[in-house]
Amino acid sequence: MRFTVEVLVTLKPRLADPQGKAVESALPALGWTNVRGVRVGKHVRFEVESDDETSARAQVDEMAARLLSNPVIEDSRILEVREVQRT
Amino acid sequence: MRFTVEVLVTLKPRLADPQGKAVESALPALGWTNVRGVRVGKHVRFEVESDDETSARAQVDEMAARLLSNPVIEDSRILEVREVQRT
Amino acid sequence: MSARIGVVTFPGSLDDRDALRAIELMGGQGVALWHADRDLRGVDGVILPGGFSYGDYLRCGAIARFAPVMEEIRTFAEGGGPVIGICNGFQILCESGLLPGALIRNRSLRFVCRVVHLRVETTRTPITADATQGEVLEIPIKHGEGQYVAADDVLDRLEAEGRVVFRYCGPDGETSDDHNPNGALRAIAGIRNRAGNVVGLMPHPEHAVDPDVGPTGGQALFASLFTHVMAPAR
Amino acid sequence: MSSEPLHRQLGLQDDELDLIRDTLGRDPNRTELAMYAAMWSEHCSYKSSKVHLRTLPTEGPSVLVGPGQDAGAVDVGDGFAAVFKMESHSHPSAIEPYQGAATGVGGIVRDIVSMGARPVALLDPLMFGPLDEERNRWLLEGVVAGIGGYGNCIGVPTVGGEVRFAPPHSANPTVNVLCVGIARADRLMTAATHTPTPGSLMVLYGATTGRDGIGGVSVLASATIEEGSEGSRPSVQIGDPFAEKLLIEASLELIEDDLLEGLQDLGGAGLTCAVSESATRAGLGARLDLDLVPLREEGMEAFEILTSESQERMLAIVHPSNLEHVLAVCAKWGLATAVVATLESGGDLDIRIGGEQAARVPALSLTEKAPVYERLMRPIRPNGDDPTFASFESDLDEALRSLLAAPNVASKRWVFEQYDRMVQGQTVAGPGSDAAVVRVPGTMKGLALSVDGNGRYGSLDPYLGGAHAVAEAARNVAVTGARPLGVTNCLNFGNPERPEVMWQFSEAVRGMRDACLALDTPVTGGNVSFYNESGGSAIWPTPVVGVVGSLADYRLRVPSGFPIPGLAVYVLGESFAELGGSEFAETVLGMVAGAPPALDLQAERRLQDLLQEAAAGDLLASAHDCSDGGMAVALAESAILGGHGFAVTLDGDMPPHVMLFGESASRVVVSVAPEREGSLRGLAATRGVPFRRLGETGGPRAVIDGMVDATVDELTEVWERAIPRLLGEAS
Ligand SMILES: Nc1ncnc2c1ncn2[C@@H]1O[C@H](COP(=O)(O)OP(=O)(O)O)[C@@H](O)[C@H]1O
Ligand SMILES: [Mg+2]
Repeated sequence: MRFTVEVLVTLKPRLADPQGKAVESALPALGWTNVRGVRVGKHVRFEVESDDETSARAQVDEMAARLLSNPVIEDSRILEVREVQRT
Repeated sequence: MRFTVEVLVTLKPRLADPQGKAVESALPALGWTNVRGVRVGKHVRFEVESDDETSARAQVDEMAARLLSNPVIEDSRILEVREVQRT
Repeated sequence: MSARIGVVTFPGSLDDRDALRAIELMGGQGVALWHADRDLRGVDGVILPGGFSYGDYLRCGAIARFAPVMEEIRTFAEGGGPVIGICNGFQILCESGLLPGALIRNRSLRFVCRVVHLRVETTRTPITADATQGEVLEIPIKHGEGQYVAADDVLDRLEAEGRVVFRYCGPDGETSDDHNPNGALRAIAGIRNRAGNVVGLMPHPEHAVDPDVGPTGGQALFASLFTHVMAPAR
Repeated sequence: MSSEPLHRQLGLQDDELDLIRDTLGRDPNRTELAMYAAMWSEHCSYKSSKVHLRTLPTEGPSVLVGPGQDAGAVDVGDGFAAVFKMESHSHPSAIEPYQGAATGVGGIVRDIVSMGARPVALLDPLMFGPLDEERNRWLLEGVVAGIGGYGNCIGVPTVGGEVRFAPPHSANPTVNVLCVGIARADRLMTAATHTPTPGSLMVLYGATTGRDGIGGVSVLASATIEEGSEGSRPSVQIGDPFAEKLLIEASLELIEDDLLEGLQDLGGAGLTCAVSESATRAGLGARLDLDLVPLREEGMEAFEILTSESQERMLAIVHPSNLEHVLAVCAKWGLATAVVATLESGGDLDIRIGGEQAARVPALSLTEKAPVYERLMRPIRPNGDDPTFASFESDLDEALRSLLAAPNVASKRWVFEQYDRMVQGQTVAGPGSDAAVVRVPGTMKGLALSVDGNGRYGSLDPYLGGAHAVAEAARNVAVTGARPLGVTNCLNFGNPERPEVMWQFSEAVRGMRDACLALDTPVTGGNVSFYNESGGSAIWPTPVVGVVGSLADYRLRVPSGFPIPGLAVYVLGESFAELGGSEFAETVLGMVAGAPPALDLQAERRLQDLLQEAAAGDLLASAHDCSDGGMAVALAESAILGGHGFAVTLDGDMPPHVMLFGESASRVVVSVAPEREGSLRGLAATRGVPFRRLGETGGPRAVIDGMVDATVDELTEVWERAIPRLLGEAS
C-alpha cells in the first residue's frame, strides 16, 4: 500500500527561533502589530510504500527521529498518513 | 479575540525541490528504499489578535502572500485558525 | 616522520583542499579520505572539514553523519584518536552524537564571513595542548548556521568539566554580545568530548596559517595537533 | 488565453516567421517554432546588439579566447589562462530575488567550467532603487542572500563587486555576476582544440529536466515586465548549489582525464541551445532522442524538454571509446547521465520523441544565422545645467560625512560579509580593496579583478559612461600594481526597440571601444541585458565592465589604505573643475545633471603604466583611486581602510567644494615612504604624469587644511554604519 505522509518538525519551545523572530519583527513595518509568538518549522511530505498503516507509521516515526529531525533541538510529529487511492 | 494560526508554505509543485531531493537520495543508504516524492516546506505558527475569525483569516492570507511566501515560487495555505481560550 | 592527518571529503565539502594545504604548509602529511570508504588509511588524526556536505539540506551535517566513513571515525574516536570537526565538521560531529548540542542558524539569519578573536579555554585537547589558557587567537569564521545551542544542564556540565575549548571574544579576550558573531550560547565557538580527543569548532584554523592570505591564529592549533599525535603514547 | 498567433505569443515577429519558413521551405511545427523563439530571442541571439558589439576590439597578444565561446580567456603566464565572463540575471531577480540571483551565479559558473577552468572567484555588481522603499530593501536582502547562498555552497569565493542605488532601478534591479576561472592554457576546451567527428556522443549529465524556466529567455529576459505580469512567473527556477558543486567536480575530473571532445553548459534556451551550439561548433548536425532525457515530470512535450531551463545540467561531447569512463566519473559524483544524441554529418538537428520526428532544422539556422537588426537610434540632448557652477556655502565637514554615508560610497561590509571570500585559500585581497587579488595556485602570480559601472554617468552621457567604466575598472586593477589584460562586460539597458535606448547603447559601446583601444584591454566576452524597464521608464544605461589583470608577484600588491604613519601623501593625475554627474551633486546638491568628467584616455594610460611600474619597484605604500566623492572621499577611505589619519593641503583656483568632491578622472591618491619620494617623482616626471605632494599620513585625525577636520574613528563610524542603518539594523 502507498501512503502520503506529512511530518512536522519544530524547534523545541525553549530554544529561541531566529527565523520566527525575524518574521515577527518585520510585521509591524507592514502594518501588523497584532501578531506574536512566531515560530517557523519544517514540513516534510512524501510517499511511502508499506504493508499497512501501522507499519507505515512506525517507519515514518523512525525516519523522523533519525533523519528528519535532530531530537537535541527539535520535536517532530506525524501530521497525517493517508492511503493513496490507486486509479 | 486571540487566535492561534498555522500556515503552510510549499514550493510550487512544478519547481524542483533540491532539499527534498537530497533527503530522498539519502534515505536508501539508511535502509529506506520505499520513499519517494519528498518535498520540504515551511510551517509557520503564531498568534494573532483580531475581531473575529473571518478578519483573522483575511489578515493571515495577506501576511502569507506578502511576507511568509513569495507567490512567484511558493503556495501558501492556512492549516488552522483556532481561538485561544482565555483562562 | 611527520604526522599523517586525514581529511574527509563528503559530497559538498569545500574546505577539504584548504585543510590538506594547511597540513602540508605546517609540515604534516595530508591524507585525502573519501566519504564512501570504510578505511582511514592508518592516519594519526582526522579532520572533518568545512563546507556544505549534501548541500546542508534538511540540517547541516544531518545526511553526512550516515556516510560509511563515519562508522570508522566513530571507532577511531572511541579508541582515543584525535578527530577535529571544523565548521561543517563540527555540525556533523554534533549530529552524530559524538559531541553534545547543536548548531542552528545565526541569530542574524545571515551567513557571516569575518575574522574573529577566540579565547582558548582549555589546553586539554590535541589542538590546544601547546597553547596557553586564556590566549587569544585570530581566526576567520564563515557560516550561516553556527549558533551553538544546548540545554542549560548540558552547558553547565560542559563548563564544569572544562569542555568549552574556545569562546568568541574581543581582541583583549573579553567576551560580550558585540563579539559574539552568531548568538552562540555562552559565546561558545568550540567544545570537546569528555576524553578530550574529539573537538568541534566553528572557526576555520585551516584559513589561518598562511600569512599571505589571512591571520595566523591557526598555526598554533596545527602545530599542537602534530606534536600530540607524534608523542609516544601517554 | 490570448488570441495572438503562436509565433507572436512566443515572442517572434511576423518577418521572423517568414525567415523560418524560408529556411525550412515549409511551415515550422510547434516544437520548431518554440526552438526558434528561444534561440532568436534577444537574450540568446544578441540580434539588436550584435552590429554594435562587433566594433569592440577583441584581439591582443594576451587573448587566448575571444568573444563567441562560453567565456573569454587571457594568458596570465606560467602556462595558465584566466577564463572569465559576466552575465546578468536581473529579470528573474526582480520577481524572486533569492532564487533569481542564486541561479545567476550557477549559470555563469557553468560557463566557466565548460571552458575547462576551475572557478576561482566571483564578483557581483548590483544596482537597486533607494533603500527607503521597503521593496528595495527586500530585493537587496534577497539578492545578496541568494548570491551568498549559492556561491558559498559551491566553494567559490566572492571577492568583490559593486552596489549602487538609483531611483530608476526601483522596479528593475540590476544583478550581474562575473566569474573567473583558472585553467592550464593548453587544456582549454575551445572549438579549435577539441574537434568531434560524426558518431561522437552527447552526454547530458547533472539534474533532471523539468518544466521550470520554459520561456525564460524569450519571455522573461527579452521583454519588459509590467506590473502583475503573471505570464512571466513560472520562468523562475530554484537553484541547487549542491548539485552544481558535484557538477563542477565531475566536469573538472572529466577534463583532467582528457575524456571530452567538447563541453557545454545548459543555460538560456536549455537543450536547444546546447545541442545547436555544440553542433555548430563541430560543423555537424545531430540526432537527438528526447525519450532518453531524464525527466522530473511526467507528460512533458517535446518543446518543453527542448526549451526547459532546469538548472545544473551540462552536455559533454564524448568519443564512444571514452563513454564508459565518462559514465564512471559521473557516477562517482552521484550524477545522473544519459546519452541523448549522436553527432552526424549534414548539419541538421534531427529530433525524435516517441519514435517520431519532433523537429528537423539546420543547426546553423538557430545559431549563426539568427536575424541581426540595425535598430533605429535617436540621440538624447544633454541637460544644460551644470552643478559645477552652483555655489556652495554649507559646512564642508558635514558634506564629507553625507558623502561617506551615501549608500553608493558607504562601506559595503553588510553585503560582502555574507560572502565566503576565503574558500580555496588564495584570496590575497578580498572585498574592500580597489581590486581583489587572487593567487594562481602553484605560482607567485596574482590575478587582480575589478568591476565598475556608473549608471549616473551613463544617463548623462552614455559614451562617457562606457569609457569611464573601462577606465575605472582598469584603474582599480592598476592601483594594486597589476597589468590589466582583458575586459568582459554586462550592458544593462532598457528596451532596444526604443530609438533613444538604442542610441544610448551604441554610444556606450563606442565609449568602451575607445577606452579598450587606448588601454590595450581587448574585450573577450560579455553579455547584454535589454528590456530593463517598466511603464516606459528604463534603468539608467549601465555598462558594467569587469577587468582581469595580472600581478607578477602577488606579494608586491599595493594596498588601498594608509598602512603606517609618516608617509608622504601624493595625488597622481590632474584635477579640473568638474562636478557634473558627481556623487556630491546628487547627494548634497540634489541634482543629477551636467556632463560627467572628461576622460583623456592617453593620460589614463600613462597613469596606469606608471602605477604598474611604481608597484613593481616597490615605491608605493598604498594607492587608492579617486572615484565617487572625489579627492576628499579617496583620502578619507585611505585613512579608514588603513587606520591612520593624515594632514594635507589642497590648493588650486577652484572653490573648495569642487576641489574636495569633483570627480575628475585618472587620479590616484598614493602614500610613499619618504626615502622613495624622489624615485616616485622622477618616474612620474619621466612618464608624463602630473603629481602633487599633499601632505603626510599619521595621527588620529583626517585634516584637509581649512576645509575638513574630523577623527578617522568618526568617519569610519559614519561610513561603516550607513547601510546597516538604512536597513534598520544599527542604532
Ligand atoms: N556586491 C558586492 N560584493 C562584494 N564586494 C563588494 C560589493 N560591493 C562592493 N564591494 C566591495 O567593496 C569595495 C568598495 O566598492 P566600490 O566603492 O564599488 O569600489 P571602487 O569605488 O573602488 O570601485 C570594493 O572592494 C568592492 O569589491
Ligand atoms: Mg577604486
